[in-house]
Amino acid sequence: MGLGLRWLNNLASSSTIDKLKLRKPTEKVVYHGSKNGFKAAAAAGRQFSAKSKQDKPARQPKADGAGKFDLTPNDEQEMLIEAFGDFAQSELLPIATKSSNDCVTPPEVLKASTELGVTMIGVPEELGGAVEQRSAVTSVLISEALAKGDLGMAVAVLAPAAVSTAIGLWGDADQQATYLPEFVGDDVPAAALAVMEPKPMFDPFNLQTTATKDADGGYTLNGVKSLVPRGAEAELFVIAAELDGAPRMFIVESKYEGISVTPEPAMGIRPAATATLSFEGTKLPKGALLGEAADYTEMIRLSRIAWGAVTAGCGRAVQDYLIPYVNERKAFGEPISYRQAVAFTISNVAIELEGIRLTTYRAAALADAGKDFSREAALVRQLTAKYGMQIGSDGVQMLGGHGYTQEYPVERWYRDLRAAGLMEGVLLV
Amino acid sequence: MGLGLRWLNNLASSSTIDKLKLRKPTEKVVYHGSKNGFKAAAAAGRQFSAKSKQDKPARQPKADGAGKFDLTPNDEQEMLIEAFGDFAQSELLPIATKSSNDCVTPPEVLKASTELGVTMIGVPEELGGAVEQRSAVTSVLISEALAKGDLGMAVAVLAPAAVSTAIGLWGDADQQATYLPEFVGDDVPAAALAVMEPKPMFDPFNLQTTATKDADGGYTLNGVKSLVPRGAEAELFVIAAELDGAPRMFIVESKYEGISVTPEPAMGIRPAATATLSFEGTKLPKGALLGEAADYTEMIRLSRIAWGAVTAGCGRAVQDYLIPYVNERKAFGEPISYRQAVAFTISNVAIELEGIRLTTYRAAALADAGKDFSREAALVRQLTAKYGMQIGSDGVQMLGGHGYTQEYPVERWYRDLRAAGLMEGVLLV
Amino acid sequence: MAINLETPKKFKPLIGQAHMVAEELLRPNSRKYDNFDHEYPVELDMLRALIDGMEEGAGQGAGAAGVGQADTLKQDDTDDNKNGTNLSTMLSIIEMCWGDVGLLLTMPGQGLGNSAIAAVANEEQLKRFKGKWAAMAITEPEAGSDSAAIRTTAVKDGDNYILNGEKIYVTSGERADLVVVWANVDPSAGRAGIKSFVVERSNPNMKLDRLEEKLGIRASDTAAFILQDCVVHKDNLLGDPEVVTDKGFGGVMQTFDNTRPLVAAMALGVARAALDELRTLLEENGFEINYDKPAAYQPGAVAEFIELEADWEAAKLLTMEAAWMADNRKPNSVQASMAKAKAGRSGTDITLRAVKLAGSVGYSENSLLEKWSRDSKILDIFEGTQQIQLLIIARQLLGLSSSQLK
Amino acid sequence: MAINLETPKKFKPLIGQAHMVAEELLRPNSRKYDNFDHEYPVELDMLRALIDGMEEGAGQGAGAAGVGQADTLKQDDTDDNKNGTNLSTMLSIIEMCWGDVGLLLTMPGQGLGNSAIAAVANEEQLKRFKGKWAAMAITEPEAGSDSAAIRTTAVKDGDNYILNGEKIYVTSGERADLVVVWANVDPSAGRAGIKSFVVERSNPNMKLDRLEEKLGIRASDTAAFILQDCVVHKDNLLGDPEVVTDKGFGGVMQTFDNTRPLVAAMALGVARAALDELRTLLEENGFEINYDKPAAYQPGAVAEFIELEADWEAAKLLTMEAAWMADNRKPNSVQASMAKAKAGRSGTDITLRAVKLAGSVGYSENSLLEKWSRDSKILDIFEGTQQIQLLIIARQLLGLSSSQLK
Repeated sequence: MGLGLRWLNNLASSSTIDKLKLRKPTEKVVYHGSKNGFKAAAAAGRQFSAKSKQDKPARQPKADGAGKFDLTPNDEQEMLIEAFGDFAQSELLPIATKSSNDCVTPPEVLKASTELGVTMIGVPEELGGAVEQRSAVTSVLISEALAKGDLGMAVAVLAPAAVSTAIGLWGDADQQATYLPEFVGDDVPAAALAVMEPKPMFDPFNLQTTATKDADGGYTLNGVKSLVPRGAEAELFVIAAELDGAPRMFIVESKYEGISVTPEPAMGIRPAATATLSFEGTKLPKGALLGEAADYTEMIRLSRIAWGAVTAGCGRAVQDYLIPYVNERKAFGEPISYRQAVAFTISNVAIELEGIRLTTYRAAALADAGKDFSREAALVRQLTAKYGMQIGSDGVQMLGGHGYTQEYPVERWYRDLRAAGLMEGVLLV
Repeated sequence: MGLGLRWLNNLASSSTIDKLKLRKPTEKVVYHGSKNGFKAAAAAGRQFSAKSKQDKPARQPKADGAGKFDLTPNDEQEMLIEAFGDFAQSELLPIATKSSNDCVTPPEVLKASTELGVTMIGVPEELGGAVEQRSAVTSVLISEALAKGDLGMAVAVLAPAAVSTAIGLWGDADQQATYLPEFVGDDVPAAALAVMEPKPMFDPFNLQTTATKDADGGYTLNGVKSLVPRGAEAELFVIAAELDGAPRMFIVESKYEGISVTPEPAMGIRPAATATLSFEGTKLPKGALLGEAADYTEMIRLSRIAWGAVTAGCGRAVQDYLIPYVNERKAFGEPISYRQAVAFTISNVAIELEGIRLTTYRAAALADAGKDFSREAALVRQLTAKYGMQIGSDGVQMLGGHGYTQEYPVERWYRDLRAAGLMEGVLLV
Repeated sequence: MAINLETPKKFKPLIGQAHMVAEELLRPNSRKYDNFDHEYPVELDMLRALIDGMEEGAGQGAGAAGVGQADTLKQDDTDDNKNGTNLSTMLSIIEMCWGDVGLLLTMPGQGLGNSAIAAVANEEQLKRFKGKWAAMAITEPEAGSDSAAIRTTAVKDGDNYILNGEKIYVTSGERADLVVVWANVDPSAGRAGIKSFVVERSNPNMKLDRLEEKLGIRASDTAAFILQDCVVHKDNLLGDPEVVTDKGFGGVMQTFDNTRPLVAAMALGVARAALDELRTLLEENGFEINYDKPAAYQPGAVAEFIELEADWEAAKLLTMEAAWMADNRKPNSVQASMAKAKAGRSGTDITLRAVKLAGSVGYSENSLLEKWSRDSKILDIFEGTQQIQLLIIARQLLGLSSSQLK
Repeated sequence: MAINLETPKKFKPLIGQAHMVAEELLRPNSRKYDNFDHEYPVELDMLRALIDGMEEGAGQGAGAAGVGQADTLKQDDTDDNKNGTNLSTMLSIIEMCWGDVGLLLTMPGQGLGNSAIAAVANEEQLKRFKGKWAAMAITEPEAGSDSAAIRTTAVKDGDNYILNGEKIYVTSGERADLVVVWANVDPSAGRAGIKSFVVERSNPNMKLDRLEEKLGIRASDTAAFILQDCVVHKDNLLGDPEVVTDKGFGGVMQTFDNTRPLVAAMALGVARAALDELRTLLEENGFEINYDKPAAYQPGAVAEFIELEADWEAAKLLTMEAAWMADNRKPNSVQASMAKAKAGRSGTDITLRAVKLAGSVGYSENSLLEKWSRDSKILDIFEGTQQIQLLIIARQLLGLSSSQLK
């Protein structure tokens, strides 16, 4: 396994790396990388037009295990955890309240995340991608690290990566050549993977948004997508729509006719600037259909794992915040942590959080190993919905009245953690 | 409202009343009763043959409320609570472990319960019944009081009452004249209301047991009933079976051909001597069909309320046992009740138990008022299944290793409380 | 006379009116006043007039003010079983909070301070403060749920008391006419020294420090005050001025016993709103709620709906029980805390799970579901957190002191 | 090298064997030995021979005996990541308890005392006690979860110790060859004085007082002993005979860190049995388990099944993590307790809800579901209750002492 040369180049010239004091670990990885050899990256082009045509789509090889149980990230993963973790703590966390109230992630944050190569992770190396091997686990680790800083901004940052990952995984040669180079350049487009619809008890396998095949081989898209991150500024979408009775993915550029966007602020993940996207007779070109029918199912599963990952990250923020708080906060003359009801809440937060984390890792590792992970993805979703929210609610409860005010971060985590367990799409590992 | 003269007569000559020191409160009720006037009771007969033919079935008038919220039992109810409560504490509780291990309720216990008139509650007064007005609430109170002593023996004691109540509520004049007099005499038959079938995820509205109409106007019954209390000794059953696609009730005497009984001991309620009942081409006479199709639905609802009532009673036994135990039991030098985890468990037992109790009362009172109680019966069932078991499990947990042994009653309550929330039929209020 | 847990017939008109007010006046303003930087909700002034009229007419409270000492004056029951103002107020509050709990909390004249006044004021005070809107100031930055740890002091100075201290989480603190401030007249006496004082909002030495930006109930203002040599006339002390061991604090607790079922009712109202909305969404989307069918055969969403409804039902009946006991002057401290604990946690659970089931409809601001899931959380915190309620219940059931069960 | 949470390839033969043993030998005897008054399960002797063979062959334990100090001797890993005996034992135990946890607990030679010996015995002792079946005697009538409150005393007398005291809940106490008895050599030193002694079962002064009649795990005998001037040679003291403050008790805790994941594994095995049975029943009755469809659209029974399975999955991975950390000599006290807490409570919850869903099939003795729901409960109690686990976790995460967080 090795990191893409292009990505290291990117990093080396980035200001973020110095700010985060990441030069040392990065150089260590570069050393390892050179031992193992780098591969050259394809050139990048702009304007969503195929430049370097390939015969067949590029696919990242998947990581393979040694058949042993192991919870240790490899060197590259450790560096990525450190890089994105430091970024999240130093760049996201301090502005989280303001970003939530403003419903926006600042451009400089998005730019810095691009410099860190967030959208390059899912791109095959031949096309300039970041890592040699496809690894859902690596994406999980990055998502977790980002969400520990702020879940809403993590969604904003990761939204384009979901699109590049989707095209990397399921795009044909044309689609890859057209779109992927944009995600490895300096000016990565805002992009989003939109599955949700404004339908209660939403079922991603029973969509209201439809695509019909046109005589010219293209498609006509009709329907509404809900809670699309960065919907207003995004230039590119992967849209879930039903075609011939089956849910499928379509690549949709924002410049196509018949697309309208309305801001749709929500309870949480507000820095993701969620919006409603309406398609009224939107014409899609011939090559817009992304992947096979089975790929759609895989996408939903990978997405649920991704929501597990950000829940693990945000939940960890809650746990790490609560521990010193309950030790310092006094009531009845003693730290409230001396009370079993408080202490056991901490224990249970830790238990269920670790359960979410491990289950998410397992599902992602199974995906990387090319094994069936339908069961595991479902279990991640279940745990995320139940215990993710429980952790968010406990966070507020432990702080009592304080927890209900914006002076403390727990009210935000309460709002953000409700997203996990109900969202479909948006993120991908 | 007033108590039936016959019942008071029964009581006055009973030895149980003196043993339980109930003569005083009973006489108070007699005094009230005589102020309000008693009605004469019909004569009792034996051998399930109609003696005193009536033109139309007798129905107990229902209790009506004054339109005010009220949680106070009336005088009669208070006396019944006291009578059955004392009986449960002095006669059931002390022999509960042995009865559970032997899978039997001693005959003298069953006889004493008959003397207390348990099977007379649901019988209209014209037919010798106990109370002037039909009251599901009164049945709830009695069931609760009995189950506080022992749930398994409560089921054994209440099983014939479910049959007399069913026939009292839904029987036609012939059925009432044939069967009800048996339930107000001295030698009340063992009887059971059998709905359950040995089918996982059992749905009482989708029965495997079938009745087909014969040319002679009778019915042929086929199928298997599960967990029938006192199945081996019962002389009379009300059996749930599907007729023409709808679930219905049938009166079945044990002497009919083609009935076989196998003991079916279970996790709990073992003193009820549960059995499997098989019907192979069992011929039922013309008059066997009990009630209308809608009555079946009402029966299921009333039965779920009854299980709520016994859960409230048994849960109360747990609570009352735990409170002194955790105050006396010491660990780390102090009573374990000083620990929040223990104390809060007690609080939550009390909260959820009171929730079950009040919800059960409300559902029963609605039934008495002749109002729709489908929603309320469903909510009782939900709470019973969830929190009833939680209370049973907490009971063992609070005693730790002790709780796991038969030296303490909590292991029995754990086993018994699992019945509530899964059983259908058997009991009726 | 019979066991009956239905809404009393005589309260039905009042409750119907409350529901109409909620539907016509509160709900339509819910989203508008959910912003941080809104003005005072002017619609409420009209409502105040309306509610005053309702109370005159029905003799039962629709807000928090009605409960307490003065209740039984309005009793028209002649038999032993009273259905009084505690019950009617609690039931009305469910309806109002079905409309909007934030707006209810900032209802002019219906502050928690009004409850305190109603509970312990003397005749003269009752008259003098009649018609005024009174907020309640208990919590301090370092105290949290620990009401006994109040550090605000009140020092006797001739006919006056001089108050010094800091108060936070004063609901309607900015808007009310009066603030009932809890302070200790004799810190050496511990909790026995805690008394409540009615302070005019206009008192210049009770300075508004800030307004909180909150997770929910944003229509209601939550103020922090600093009292600096704040002079209050001794006639504004509520209850007995003497420091009698464990008596002063009893008054505090008495207020709580009366107000906890009301906060429970608030949680019930918000949760009912979410359940009603969820039911509508389920039915509109082809789910049938069949109460007879076993949960195993229901669609998961319906099974979950019934599970939530069951918790709601238990919480509601516990709350009715607590209010009914208060009406009948039965000691209801355990029941009041059981109601608050169950309604508080169920309210949060129900509203959050309604959001989850409703998906993006629930999570976005396009419906009120997400707002209710934010509003509900405070109801498991203020007037004693979940944990405090469980402590109160356990101490009473187990017969333990606060030093034994901490 | 990659993050991977699957069963290690090299353990698959062992686990497969364990599953076969469970299916062919344990399950068929489950109901038979669930009676109170059964004889010693003779089938187990054959099993003992079989397991001894398996262990010789695979170099990994299938029972509780294998974990602890001696583990790494068997390590055949050459890289940094060890998958050793803790992990393999834990995974085998899941399979065995899928068969029958009561029978596993009474497996000859696989007592918890064997774990204690493996963890702290010296070479000579390891050799001397090899092949013996050792039970563990910690609990006393008044102590419960409070291991530190052990009152049994061991008084040095020349080359011997004289033990006096009472022990309860000794699993396999009647049947084992040895009993590891915990006693205090210096009560004045508190928990530091606690040492463990290997007592021959045949010692006449360790008298069997009674066998418990239990809710579940009835195949296993649970004994109570009275030690009256019970003489034990000093060479039978395990670990350091010196009383060093907080050291002796550390040995106790070390044993627990190793055995907690094993008890968690027992809970996982029983729960897996219930889940497998429930899945079969669901599928036989026309329910389809579709992992992709949202829970809202699944039948309630399926939604509940997936909910239970998710808790099981979390508990299993927590347990694997704890065992893997032990294999890799990482301090795993928090993880061991998290595994035990989650597996213990989930095991009870899963088995009880499986009974509920299965109706009379679950509740009657016609299936094993009801038995599993009785068996599982002990696994949330022994080797430290749920509450003790939460205490251990909280103390470590919060950095609190046992006097701060009691």
